[in-house]
Amino acid sequence: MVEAADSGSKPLLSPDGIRTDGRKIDEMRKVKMEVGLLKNCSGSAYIEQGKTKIIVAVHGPREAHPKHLAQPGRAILRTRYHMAPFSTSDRKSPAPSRREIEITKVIREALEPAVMLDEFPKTSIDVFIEVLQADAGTRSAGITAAALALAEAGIPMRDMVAAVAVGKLEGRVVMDLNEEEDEHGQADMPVAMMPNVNRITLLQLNGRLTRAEFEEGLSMARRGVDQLYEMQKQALREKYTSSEPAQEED
Amino acid sequence: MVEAADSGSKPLLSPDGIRTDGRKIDEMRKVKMEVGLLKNCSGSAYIEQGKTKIIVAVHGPREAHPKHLAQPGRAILRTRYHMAPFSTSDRKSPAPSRREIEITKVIREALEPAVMLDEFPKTSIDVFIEVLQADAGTRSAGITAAALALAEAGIPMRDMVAAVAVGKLEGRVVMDLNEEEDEHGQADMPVAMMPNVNRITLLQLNGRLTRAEFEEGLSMARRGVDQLYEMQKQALREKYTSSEPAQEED
Amino acid sequence: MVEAADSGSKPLLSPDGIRTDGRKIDEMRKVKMEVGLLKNCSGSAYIEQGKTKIIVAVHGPREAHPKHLAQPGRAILRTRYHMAPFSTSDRKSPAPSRREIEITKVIREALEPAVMLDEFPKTSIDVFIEVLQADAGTRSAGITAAALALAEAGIPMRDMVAAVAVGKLEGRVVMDLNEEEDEHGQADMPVAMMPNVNRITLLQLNGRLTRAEFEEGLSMARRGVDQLYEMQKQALREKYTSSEPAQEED
Amino acid sequence: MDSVNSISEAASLRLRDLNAVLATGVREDGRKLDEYRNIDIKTNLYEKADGSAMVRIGNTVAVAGIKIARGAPFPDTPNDGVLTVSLELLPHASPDFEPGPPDEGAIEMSRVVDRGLRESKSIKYNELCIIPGKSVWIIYVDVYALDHDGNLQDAAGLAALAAVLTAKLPEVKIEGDTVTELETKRPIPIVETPVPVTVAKVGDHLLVDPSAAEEEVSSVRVTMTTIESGVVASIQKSGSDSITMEEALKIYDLAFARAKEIRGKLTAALGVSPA
Amino acid sequence: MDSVNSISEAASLRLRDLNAVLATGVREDGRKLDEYRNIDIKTNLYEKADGSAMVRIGNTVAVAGIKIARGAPFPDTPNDGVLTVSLELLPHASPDFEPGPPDEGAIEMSRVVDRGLRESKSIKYNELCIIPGKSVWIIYVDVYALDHDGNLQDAAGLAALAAVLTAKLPEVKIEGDTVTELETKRPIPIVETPVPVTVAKVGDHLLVDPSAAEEEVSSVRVTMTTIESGVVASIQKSGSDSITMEEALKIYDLAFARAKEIRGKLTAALGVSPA
Amino acid sequence: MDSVNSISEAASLRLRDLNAVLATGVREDGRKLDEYRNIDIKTNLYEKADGSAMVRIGNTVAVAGIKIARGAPFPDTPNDGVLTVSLELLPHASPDFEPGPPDEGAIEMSRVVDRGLRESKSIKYNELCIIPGKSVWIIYVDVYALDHDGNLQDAAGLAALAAVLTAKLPEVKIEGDTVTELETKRPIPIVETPVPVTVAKVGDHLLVDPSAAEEEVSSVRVTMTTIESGVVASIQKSGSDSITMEEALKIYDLAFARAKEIRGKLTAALGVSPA
Repeated sequence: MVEAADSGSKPLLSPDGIRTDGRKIDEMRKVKMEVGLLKNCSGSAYIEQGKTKIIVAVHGPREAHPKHLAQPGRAILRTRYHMAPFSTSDRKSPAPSRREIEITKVIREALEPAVMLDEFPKTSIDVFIEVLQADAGTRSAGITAAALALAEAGIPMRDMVAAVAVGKLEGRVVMDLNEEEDEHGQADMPVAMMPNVNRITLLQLNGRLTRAEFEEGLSMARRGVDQLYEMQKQALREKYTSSEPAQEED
Repeated sequence: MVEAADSGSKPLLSPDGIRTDGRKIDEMRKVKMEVGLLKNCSGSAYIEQGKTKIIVAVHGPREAHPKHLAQPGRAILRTRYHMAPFSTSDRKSPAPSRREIEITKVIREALEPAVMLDEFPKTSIDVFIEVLQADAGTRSAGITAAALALAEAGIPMRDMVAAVAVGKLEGRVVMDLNEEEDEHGQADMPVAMMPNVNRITLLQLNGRLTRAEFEEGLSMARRGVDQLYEMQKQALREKYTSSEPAQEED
Repeated sequence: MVEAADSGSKPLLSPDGIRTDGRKIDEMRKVKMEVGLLKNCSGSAYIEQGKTKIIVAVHGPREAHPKHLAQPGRAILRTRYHMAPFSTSDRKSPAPSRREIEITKVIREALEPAVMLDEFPKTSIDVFIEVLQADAGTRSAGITAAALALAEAGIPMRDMVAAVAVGKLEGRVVMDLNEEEDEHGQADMPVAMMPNVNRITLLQLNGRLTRAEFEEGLSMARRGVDQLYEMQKQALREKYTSSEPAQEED
Repeated sequence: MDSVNSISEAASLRLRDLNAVLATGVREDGRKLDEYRNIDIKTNLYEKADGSAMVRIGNTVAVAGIKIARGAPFPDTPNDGVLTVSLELLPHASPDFEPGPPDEGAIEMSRVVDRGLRESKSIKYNELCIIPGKSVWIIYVDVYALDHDGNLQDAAGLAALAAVLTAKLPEVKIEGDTVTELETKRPIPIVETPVPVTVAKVGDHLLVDPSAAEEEVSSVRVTMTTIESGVVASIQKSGSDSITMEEALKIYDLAFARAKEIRGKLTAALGVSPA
Repeated sequence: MDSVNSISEAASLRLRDLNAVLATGVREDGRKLDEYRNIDIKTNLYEKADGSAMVRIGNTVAVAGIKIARGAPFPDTPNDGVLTVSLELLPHASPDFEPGPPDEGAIEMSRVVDRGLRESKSIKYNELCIIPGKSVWIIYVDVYALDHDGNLQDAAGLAALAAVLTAKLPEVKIEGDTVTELETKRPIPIVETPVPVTVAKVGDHLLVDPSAAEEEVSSVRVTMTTIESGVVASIQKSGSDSITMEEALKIYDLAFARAKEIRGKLTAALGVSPA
Repeated sequence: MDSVNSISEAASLRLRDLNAVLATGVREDGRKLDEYRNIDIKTNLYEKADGSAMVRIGNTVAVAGIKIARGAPFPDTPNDGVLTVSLELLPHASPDFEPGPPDEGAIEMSRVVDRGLRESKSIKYNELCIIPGKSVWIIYVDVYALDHDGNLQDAAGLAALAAVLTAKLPEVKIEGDTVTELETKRPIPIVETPVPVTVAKVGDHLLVDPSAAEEEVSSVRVTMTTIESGVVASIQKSGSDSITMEEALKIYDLAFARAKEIRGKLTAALGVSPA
């Protein structure tokens, strides 16, 4: 918050393209993924992306509740994106904010194209995304982890889903904003994609991009999604080759 | 609001019976009514009474929702009286106030005697009254417009309903208070009537009236209702003789 | 509230074991019980314990509402503990506080062991406890009165239930705290018991007790429950021998 | 025919029978059509409240408790104290009442109690000012319907009135912006006694102070609050039916006459009357 | 095959038919695929609001009202005014809308309107500061969806924009910490015109400004808000389907072209353009 | 016979079987009746929190995060800091948990955690005072139940305790009424270690640290929080059954013995003990 007052005086990108946390323009933050750490749900995943820390659980397919929500020909997908009161600089009220309600919706719509809902008529598949620490990119990291948790729950999917936010700093398009960059940068564009079928399932933008920057941002997001997809596959492999329960924290 | 402090020093009625907006004691404000301006409902009406501006829509008869509200032998009439946040001097919170909840009830009970609910068993007839600008007399203008919208929706009625508030200024009974008169006057009595069967369907009073003033107020309201009823008939005629869509605003 | 600041300087117990309101260590406050004063419910009771004043009504057994709450093999017991806005030193908001929600639960669980719920399948037995004046010991007095109201409603019970809070003042275990003692004392332990089967149905503690004090507190509560049980029986006798309606207030 | 809108078929059969009985001039409980039930009033029931009253009308009971606190005035009335009335239909009062936030009917009832006290202007709000624009007395009136055998509206209104008439607020010492509450107390400044009386219409008959059984088959009730001089200060028509202008005037006459009697009982019971 | 996730079987039959029709390049209402409906804009409808506008797109109508008040800035932007957008889908607008607190869809819609105005940085928030860190102008924009025949998102966004463009706030005199509002007024400082355009995907086709019938069978909509220079300031993909990168870019091109036309109409209708 | 009140018929059959097994002194998971599961404690997980801890008891997991802020004290304790405990049963933890505001059970659980920390008076609230009557430290403890295999109450209580024991608050410089937070930090002043232990009754048996399967057939649980000296600072009986006075005392003995062991593990894991 201290940076807010004098953000103008501190460039977010050095002349030779180095960001305040030492990353290069197209470099993602350090990412850690783990699958299956929770025992009383159908599937779970934990992700750290920089200082952003998120835990996701999936319950279902199970009887839809309340019953009138059940659809005859397919499962319904329910999501919840929520931030812990201790996840932010100032304590966040536990009541869902309008922002959390919107993100809950766009995350659901980012996952729905991939989940084969017609295989489980009348049921509900519930995805709960809890942000334990927020340092920008929580919706995209939440989607990446949610797809992992769905996979562990054995829900059939057309494709994986992974997501990353690209942004603009000092006129340059960059990969995976951290919180300082998100607050003082010029644009923030989260993008979720299905990596194999090459389709966008979430697309939002806050900020100012020219057409060329928009196009460059989409391409950079595509590269980020590819990197995350490789990590997702690796995390699932580790889960199924290890007999030891995973450790979610060091 | 500025007037509040020195209201004592400014008479609301001149010695020769002229009010601050130039009207005579038994003179109604300028009224404008239009029917059928909204396209995605069963019926609609717009009313301006002085600076009070209200839009009403009717949906139904339609399946009652939630179902347990349905009555075997008749329709239920649902109403909602609500004020837009920008309708008042200070922004109004959009959450329904206790005042709006009470007015919703008395408006419903002002319309119910006229609507032939037993013709549509198990259904719901929904009347939505939105105050876009409030300058006193909103509940009475809302009733007048609601009856028009019900008529356009083709709901059979025993009689029309029209309403006006009478009041007391400087000891005299007067017709159709405006906001300044309502705030600083001595009494405010909204009255709704069915003009042909000559019966009162809404009656409230805030303020101080003697028995004689009460009786005079009822008679004056009766005259106001007659005027409004003529305008209601004219507005419906215009709707059905015109093939052009009505314009709700100049 | 004035006492709070200098509570250290004012002993709650004199060297010869006399409390600030003149009571001895094991002396209960004055208790008054009356049964059957409300006419439009299945059973009712009123209790005064010191300045604590509570009125309880029971409705049922009756159809459980909403229906999905009904249990095939037994009645459900619903309770509500609530404090009147005027019952406390500062006005209490009428919305149920977290404290009231917790007390509602522990009171229900204090009554459930005694009520023969399996005699009334699919029904609901509803116990409403309203604190009209709060001066400590409201949950225990509420339980004592609730058991009376259940008895008047003709609900079969395995045993009566009565409750009292014991506490600790200046290192001594004492009977039935009043508000000043509750606020500035060292411990508060409400206990509900079924007097004939000698079993504890509510047990809570706030404060600091050694094992010996805990044991002594339980024994003192047992003696308090015995006294209250005698008064309960007397109140029920009065109800059924008197043809006059009881007076709930002098 | 208008009157069947909001009442059930069973009730409408009962209404036909009742209408015939009422034509004889006597009600099911033996009262005449314009007769009020017995009223019992007790005050000062709760030491922690700044005022309290319990009113019993037959088997209908309401309780009111008052808490007084200092607070800021409304910006448009900087010299006036504030009155706040809330009402809860306690689940004790009837198998039909559920606990929870007040429904439409309870909100209407509390607002009618509120307007009865407020619109009469019988309370001198300017005498509740402590420091103009900054600090005034706020009077919270919380009313509980405790036992429901009809006409809770009047029971609630009378309980609120009796509680206000017997409540006490502290005298204060003001030094600059510092307000100190003294030990001495004074009554709430109220100069008239606004008494609510409810009249129900059952069939063609106007019934004063309806019982629960009468309310069940009635489709209109009118509550009028009048003061000593005959001035009517608040009216509320409630229910899904209509009345004629003649009925409105007849209700006024009934309400004023009954209020006069009730005012006498109130003064006798409380040993106080407005200043 | 992805596109049937969230639409019913009936709708999916309708979608098959419609897809064939759209292949001819003409929509059910006669429009071309990239054609916007007629737009009608009125402003200054409500004297008590500090700004207001009604926008009609075909038979879709939205109204926006603005109230301006002084208040404290957010701690992290002590020199900036505050913009607050709320949106209600009035039950008037459609048989499918129920009164009550906004649901997920209405919240998303209002946040997209909000970001369209905010993220473009077209409003000079620092010129809404009165006393740094203490007092700023708060601009409440309340939007009502009044009649729903599709594309409420754009109608709401344009109504909000037109209301902001024509709203007035008082000049002030500042002496120490005392702020006096003067009689003279000035416009909200806005230097660009961020115009939202929504494109729906129906089958394989991109349809500009979808009607209600088209929305029913569409499973993705994208709203892009662009300014004069071609900069896109806000994007929202909504709906349970996916798009390709090529479609994203094509939507940008459609949105920018249509926004240019709409901006012309807006300037003509309002007689104002950003400072 | 009392014990069947609130458990289903299936559960009551399971209870009969389990009762026989427990008579042998061994539980389904191999533990002795008075044996606690393995406990794992991690702290300082979240840099943005002022303190945090994760506690695992078998497959039960709870997380606690602490935020510390300056605020006003309660009027009746002007010299004391404030502790605020909230608890959410995350839907992650069990298929039976729904998101939304806490229900009765979650509220009870959070209040038991709160009283365990508060009523022991182990935290020196007066050392959390900054300016008497004006400014004190407010300690928000937010607890999440993350994985539910029984005895969430103890997991939540231990996570809250471990978070408090390792949390840090800033030193301050006070000049007049101006408070400046310094870079240096100090621990929350806590002088004892109040440890909660829950004992469930299943049939005639008292089981320490019940698993989810055991809780399902148990109709009473008692949580006792004890400190080093053996003083019990908080008790909560939960569930629709009764206990004898002898059982109450036996539960105290079990709780004190297990708390002593847990206190050792806590000190070892955290490398801290109360000042």
